[in-house]
Amino acid sequence: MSATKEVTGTARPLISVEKLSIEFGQGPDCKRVVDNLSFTLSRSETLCIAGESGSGKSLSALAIMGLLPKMARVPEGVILFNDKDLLSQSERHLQNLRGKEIGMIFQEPMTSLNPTMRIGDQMLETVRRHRLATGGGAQQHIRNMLDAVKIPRANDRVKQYPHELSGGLRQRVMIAMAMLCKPQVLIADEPTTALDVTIQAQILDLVRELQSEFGTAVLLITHDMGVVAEMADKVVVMNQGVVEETADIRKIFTNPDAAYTRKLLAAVPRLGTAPARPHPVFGEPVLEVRNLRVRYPMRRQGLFAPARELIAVEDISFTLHQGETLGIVGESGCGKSTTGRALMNMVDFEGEIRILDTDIQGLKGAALKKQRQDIQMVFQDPYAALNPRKNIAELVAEPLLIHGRGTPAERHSRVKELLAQVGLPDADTMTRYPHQFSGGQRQRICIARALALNPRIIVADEPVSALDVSVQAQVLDLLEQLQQEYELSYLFISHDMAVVERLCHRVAVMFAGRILEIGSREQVLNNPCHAYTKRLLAAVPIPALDSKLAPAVMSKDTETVDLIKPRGAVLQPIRYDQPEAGHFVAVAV
Amino acid sequence: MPMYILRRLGYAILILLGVSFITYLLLYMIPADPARQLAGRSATAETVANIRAQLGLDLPFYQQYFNYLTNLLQGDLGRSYIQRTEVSTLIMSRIRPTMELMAWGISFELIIGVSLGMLAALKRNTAIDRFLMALSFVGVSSPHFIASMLFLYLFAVNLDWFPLGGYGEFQHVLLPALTLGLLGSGWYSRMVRSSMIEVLQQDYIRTARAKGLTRARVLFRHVLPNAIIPVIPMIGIDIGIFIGGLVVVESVFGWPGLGQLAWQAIQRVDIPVIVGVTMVSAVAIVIANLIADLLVPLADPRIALDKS
Amino acid sequence: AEPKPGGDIIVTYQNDVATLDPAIGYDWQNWSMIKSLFDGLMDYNPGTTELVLDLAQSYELSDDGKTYTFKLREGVEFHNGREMKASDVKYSLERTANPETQSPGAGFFSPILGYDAVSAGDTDELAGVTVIDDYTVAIELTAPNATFLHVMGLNFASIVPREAVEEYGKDFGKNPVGTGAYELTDWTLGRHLIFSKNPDYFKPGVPYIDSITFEVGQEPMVALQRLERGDVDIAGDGIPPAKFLQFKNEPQFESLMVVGDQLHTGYLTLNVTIPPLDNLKVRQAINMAINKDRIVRIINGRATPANQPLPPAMPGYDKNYEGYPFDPEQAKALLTEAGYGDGFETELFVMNTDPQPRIAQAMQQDLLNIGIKAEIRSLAQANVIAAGGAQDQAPMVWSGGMAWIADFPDPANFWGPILGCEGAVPGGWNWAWYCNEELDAMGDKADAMVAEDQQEERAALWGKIFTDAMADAPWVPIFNEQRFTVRSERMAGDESLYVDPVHVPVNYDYIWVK
Amino acid sequence: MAFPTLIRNLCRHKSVAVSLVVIVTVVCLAVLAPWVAPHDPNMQYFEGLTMEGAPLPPNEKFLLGTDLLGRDLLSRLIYGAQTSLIIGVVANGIAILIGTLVGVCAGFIRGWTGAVLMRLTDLMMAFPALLLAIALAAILQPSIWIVALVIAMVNWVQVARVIYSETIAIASREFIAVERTLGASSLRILFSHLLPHLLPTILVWATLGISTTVLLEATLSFLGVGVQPPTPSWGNIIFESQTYFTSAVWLVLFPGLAIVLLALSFNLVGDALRDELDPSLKGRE
Ligand SMILES: Nc1ncnc2c1ncn2[C@@H]1O[C@H](COP(=O)(O)OP(=O)(O)OP(=O)(O)O)[C@@H](O)[C@H]1O
Ligand SMILES: Nc1ncnc2c1ncn2[C@@H]1O[C@H](COP(=O)(O)OP(=O)(O)OP(=O)(O)O)[C@@H](O)[C@H]1O
Ligand SMILES: [Mg+2]
Ligand SMILES: [Mg+2]
Repeated sequence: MSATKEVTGTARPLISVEKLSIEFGQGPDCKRVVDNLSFTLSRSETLCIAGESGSGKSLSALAIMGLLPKMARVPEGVILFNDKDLLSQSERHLQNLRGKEIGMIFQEPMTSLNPTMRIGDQMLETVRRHRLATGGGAQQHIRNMLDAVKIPRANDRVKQYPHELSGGLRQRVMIAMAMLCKPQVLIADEPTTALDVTIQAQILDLVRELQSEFGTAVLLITHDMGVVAEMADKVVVMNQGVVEETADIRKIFTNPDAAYTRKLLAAVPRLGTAPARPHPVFGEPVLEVRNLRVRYPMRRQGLFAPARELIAVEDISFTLHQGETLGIVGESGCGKSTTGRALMNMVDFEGEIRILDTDIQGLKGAALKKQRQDIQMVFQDPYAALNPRKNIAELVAEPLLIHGRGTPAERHSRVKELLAQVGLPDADTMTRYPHQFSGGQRQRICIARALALNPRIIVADEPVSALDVSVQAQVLDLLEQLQQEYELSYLFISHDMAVVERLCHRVAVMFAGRILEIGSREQVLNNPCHAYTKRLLAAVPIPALDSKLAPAVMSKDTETVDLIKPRGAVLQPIRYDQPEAGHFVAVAV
Repeated sequence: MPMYILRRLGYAILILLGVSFITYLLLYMIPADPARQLAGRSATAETVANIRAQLGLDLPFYQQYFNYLTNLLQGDLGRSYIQRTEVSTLIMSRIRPTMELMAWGISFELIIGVSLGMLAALKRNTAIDRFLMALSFVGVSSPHFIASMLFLYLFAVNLDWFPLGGYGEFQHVLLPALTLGLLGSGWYSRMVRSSMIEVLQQDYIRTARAKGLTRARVLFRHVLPNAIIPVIPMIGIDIGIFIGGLVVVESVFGWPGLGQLAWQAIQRVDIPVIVGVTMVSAVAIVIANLIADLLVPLADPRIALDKS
Repeated sequence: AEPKPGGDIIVTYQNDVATLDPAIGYDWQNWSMIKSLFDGLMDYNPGTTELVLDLAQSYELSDDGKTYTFKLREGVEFHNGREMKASDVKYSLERTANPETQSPGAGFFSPILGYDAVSAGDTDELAGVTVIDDYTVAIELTAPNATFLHVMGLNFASIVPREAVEEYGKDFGKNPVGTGAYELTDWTLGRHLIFSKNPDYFKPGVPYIDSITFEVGQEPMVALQRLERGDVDIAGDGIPPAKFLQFKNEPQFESLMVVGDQLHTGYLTLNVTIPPLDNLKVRQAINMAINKDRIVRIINGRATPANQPLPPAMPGYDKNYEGYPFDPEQAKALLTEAGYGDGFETELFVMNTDPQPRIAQAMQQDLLNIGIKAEIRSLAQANVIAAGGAQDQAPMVWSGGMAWIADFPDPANFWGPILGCEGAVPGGWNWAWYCNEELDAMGDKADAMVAEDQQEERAALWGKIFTDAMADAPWVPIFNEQRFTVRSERMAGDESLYVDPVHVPVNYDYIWVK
Repeated sequence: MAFPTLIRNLCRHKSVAVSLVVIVTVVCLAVLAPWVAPHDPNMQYFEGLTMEGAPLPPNEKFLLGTDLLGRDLLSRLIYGAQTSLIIGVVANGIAILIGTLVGVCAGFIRGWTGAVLMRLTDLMMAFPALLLAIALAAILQPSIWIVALVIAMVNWVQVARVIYSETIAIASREFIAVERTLGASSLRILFSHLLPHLLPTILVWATLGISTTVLLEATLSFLGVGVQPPTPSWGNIIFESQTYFTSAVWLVLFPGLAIVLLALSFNLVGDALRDELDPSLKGRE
């Protein structure tokens, strides 16, 4: 693999972007979101564009594709591809390039596939459009490509619709689709942000493999410095539309010029580098979960087929003490969010959940309302969790209003204070609406809302996944500070092991609805006992040079467990070993 | 899936029972004496009473309705008071033309509505968009009689493009179906416009373009199938309104369909025919809704049948 | 010109033909169609109101004036090929009279002896009808009746073959078999009917036309348009009000239009049992308040103002009667006299098709002029009829669209059901609920005058009955409407055939194609 | 948002400003009819018809011409605005209200209440609306209010169906579930979160419903069960004279224009209102 990774600096660049600027709006409203961007990309090379959220990374990529939104203008700059300026090409010409010479993988695997079209048909379209093959040959070509991205049972997959695939599979389909014509350039816009580390590792590996096989030049956009370290030959660091620094990967990590780059790197949490903290003595248990089970009813497959259900959470138990943070990690779909939703009484569950000594099963009316003040949740998808028709002031004040706290003026000042706490102090924040914020800002708004009632417990479901590292650090600081101030307890759900390490006192590893390992941070992260935990930790990309992941770890497909069972199926209970005090590890059965 | 259809059919039967009951009750309460109508103006009171007894109109309401239902189950819809013919014969003789006109009319409605809606969405916030949306308004606001007459005068009399009414060949169905299509398309073009705008903003449209697909391909293979989904249930909702327009258009164009039959029956208070036609259109509406509900999961694989 | 045989014509109608069963058909659309398919003992000279023999070759009236003995034509065949006999006459009359048939014309046979028993359902046979031999039938009445021969000219007295009626049962009306000039060869429901010439028709040379296609479901406005193009020969529904002036004022169309009188009066009934219309002065006031000339103008002059119930073409019409003048001043004075100086509120029922609601509004305005506030109730025909037939519901009914067109040209037909006591019953047609036994008795007396030489006297007596009734003012006679038929240029035959007063609307047997 | 600001924002677009003027004018005309109408709407002028009884085209005395009885069309249109507003705005408004209520209840409460409501809606929908209206109006002696009621009873059905499915879609969105975790009551969720999202749909149906209800009233008049003559309404002026559209085009043209203009104005204002009230659209497109 490393043989093809040599940077051929002398080769003529495939793409060269020169002095590219992108603007929105007219006249005085004019907003320049990309300013004077230049870089080059050669065959087999990987260029990473890194930088904070909203710095113009995606737009630059779209400009290359000729897919900028209608409102956007390019006042100056050229994009040379094979010595032709893409910006002045006709739409027809660009259509011939797109998909064939330049492929793109989009940021959102969930929404980037046409929901009403079969996977196979969506891929076939590209094949037909660029006349790669016809008839059976086309089908074969698609299957080959699906095999190449390691999608098992490709023959069945082509007949499926996107919603029937998991996020990881969808992203792989996207990659396969982009690679169908073996394009000279592959643009990957945050291809793994939405995925958990094991799948992320697999996908990065895949991109590299394809690159070596076809000699593709890769333009990788990410804000994850770990990924940068893992993949890049060259790095462009952007901040607020301007390039802070363009340099070789080695230079970036060893001797960055720009202050911004340094700041960025400093903020990156690194697994295993969190300072050892004294394990504080915790107060009362505030949350006790015993044998929690959640099952989602599934659709029958036929008239006489048995009723089925999806097992989302199976027989988990844990305790959360006052002032403690319990991290839950695990791959996508393992039941992390469902656990949180059960605690919020949002799904039907079996088992016992006691919050501040109150059993919440079947709680109704005033009692439920009262209990809501003690536990709040920051939801995984902040955009979906915010009513798009309310402005931020209304949204954050909502819980205060519901529980009748304070006068309007008091509420107003409380909202202001909360927003300042989460780092959104701007005066106009309060009157704007959710869609006018970036993903990271929305996440902070959700945090502010969850804090509004001064709850005792906060369930935080991936609260920092959409944030770039500097903001992420800021939010984590905030969470820690609040915990110290108010003795808050957190249930912290994340797939970022480094973040978990930094914030949590104890960690639970979930897999297929069960807890496989639970113990203190040190016990689980430094002394993992379960094979799955070990694999998970191995898949974390390290934001440092020469620390590439071992391919063996990554290429192994995560074993899949069929979670769909006939209704009422009883699963074998899991047994735990206790290697040390407070450290429980599931025993394989 | 079969379970779902069975359940829906069960509902459909209940609904039809309800419709028959309400229709019968309403018409029972209308002040007009069918026996009188039959007996004619020179009849004596005894003759009228005699006829009333023959028709079973002297029975209490529930018994009349029960008789009606029993007959209905045997396929007997009664006899027209005016035409003195089996209502089922009258309906059967007219059902085919009506189905033809409906099929064409709804097709035109959809074709016109969808294409204008698409055009408006693509040209949104331009003069074309505003013009098309105003036009859709004029369409739904136009009285069918005047619009039909206007088209007839314009296209059949003055321009001689179409025959002046009549039934039989394709050229005959064109103008009435186009009239229905044009007038009814406004609802659809508005819906299509807004759902198109929604779909155009979706990420997967950008993906499709990134594959190098031509504009036409993106539009017809990616945008349209997704934009059309919210329109499908609308067909079920619209069909009742459509039937209302059908009645008038059939009369103007001399189309030998159920609409004319209904109109004449209403004007002459021919109760058995009114009940019969009502039942038939209720069946049509129920079927249209069922089909629409079955089509939605076909158009949108994300939607499961029995969830709704 | 001499009538020319041959040719196929197209006649359009809006409504599908209800039925062609002569015992049942009773609207102006199927009236003359049935006359073309069937024959009765009596008929009228084409285009006139002169009663003539038809299937009867001759008749004799007994001295007591109660028994008619008809001699039938020999060799007349039904469309099914069987010869028509006296037993068919008996069967046909009994069929109409039988309540099972639900004939709207059964009541016309009430003068026949034994009708009451049949009507009550006690027997199927009319005692008064006797078959003497195959070609002779005698009909005995309960009392002498001057209108009886007219009754025998009604469609309801058409002769039908028993075997065909029994074969088709209730659907005989869709499969008519008669002795008439045409036979029905095709009826596609909702689309068209085809009448073909009966080659064996007993009247030599008649009919002239080979086949008539009645296209139904045709909107009248469109039908006229097609007629202009020559696609259609007769627009059966006539000229819709909206098209009338256009037709009348353009010479090219005017020649296509035929105008004729009909035995029709449009009237406003004043319910003499509902206060304050039970007050004679009020009714007289109303009679004087309504401006009939203006109403005639509103309908584009398609009628002549009327002052008495009988239309001018009817025997007994009193040319010298002046009626109530249009005089709002005096009307107001009368109202004041009656104690309604400030007017009152009442209701005016009207059928809801153009131009009836307009006419009602014109009357409404005239009534308002003298202080009467009449609220209009514009309803479907059946509902108006139902309201008129209930004693306490409709103070005033404008009869337009439902008005009395005489079944036969005799004044008696204008009295009983609509002004006599027999009609003033629940469900009856005497919407004025006017019952004057004295005048009824006079009518009975007049109808007993059956002798040939008494007819003039009889007519005069009837005339007096009507003018006397007008003294009680149960009606406001408004106008006598004319009839307009439009036919294509190639249609020929005397104009009167196109507005035949009896074969309403067109006498299909005698018209021909140029 | 304060009302004056709202109006000012709405008026930014010329077409919306014009629409507002149209609506206000129509309402004023209707209310002030006795003072602004040049003639008595029910006065059948002798000189309002030609000697042959034809209506007069627009002229000096009768600005929009006369109708078939020689009445002044302009005055009838002005008075007719009263009826048409009652039908198009009040009756239609009630229909929308009922439809929204039923749809929201069925979609939000679900359970058997929802099932019963939806089956009822299905039943009503299977019913030819025209027939229902005719029968109801025939049984309950026609008057403007009865007609309005009948129209409302007939027209809510489609709205209920549409709102129902929309409600289900919105109620299953995450932010509604989240709202519950904040402790919000169902009523609060309904009024504060659900209804604002239904507003665009409601507005579209409400504005489209104006012209259709006005015409439905006219159909009822035509069948003899609507508003009784001589009370004018835009719809029945059209229907009375619809067969005359070749010989007296003004009799259908002017009332037709009035209906379309009013409906279109409501629609434009409705659209603008929706955009104004829906902040999630701001800065989009
Ligand atoms: N349609 C638009 N109209 C106005 N501004 C826009 C539009 N799309 C993007 N922007 C602005 O352009 C800037 C750059 O956006 P871009 O999507 O390229 O950011 P990014 O670097 O990809 O961020 P992220 O890491 O969050 O994806 C942002 O500030 C964004 O607010
Ligand atoms: N409403 C639902 N109906 C049916 N199945 C569901 C539902 N919500 C979640 N699931 C399924 O339950 C399982 C657990 O989902 P959950 O959202 O808890 O996963 P997660 O661990 O939070 O994953 P991620 O990291 O992707 O957020 C998954 O298989 C998911 O597909
Ligand atoms: Mg981006
Ligand atoms: Mg989750």
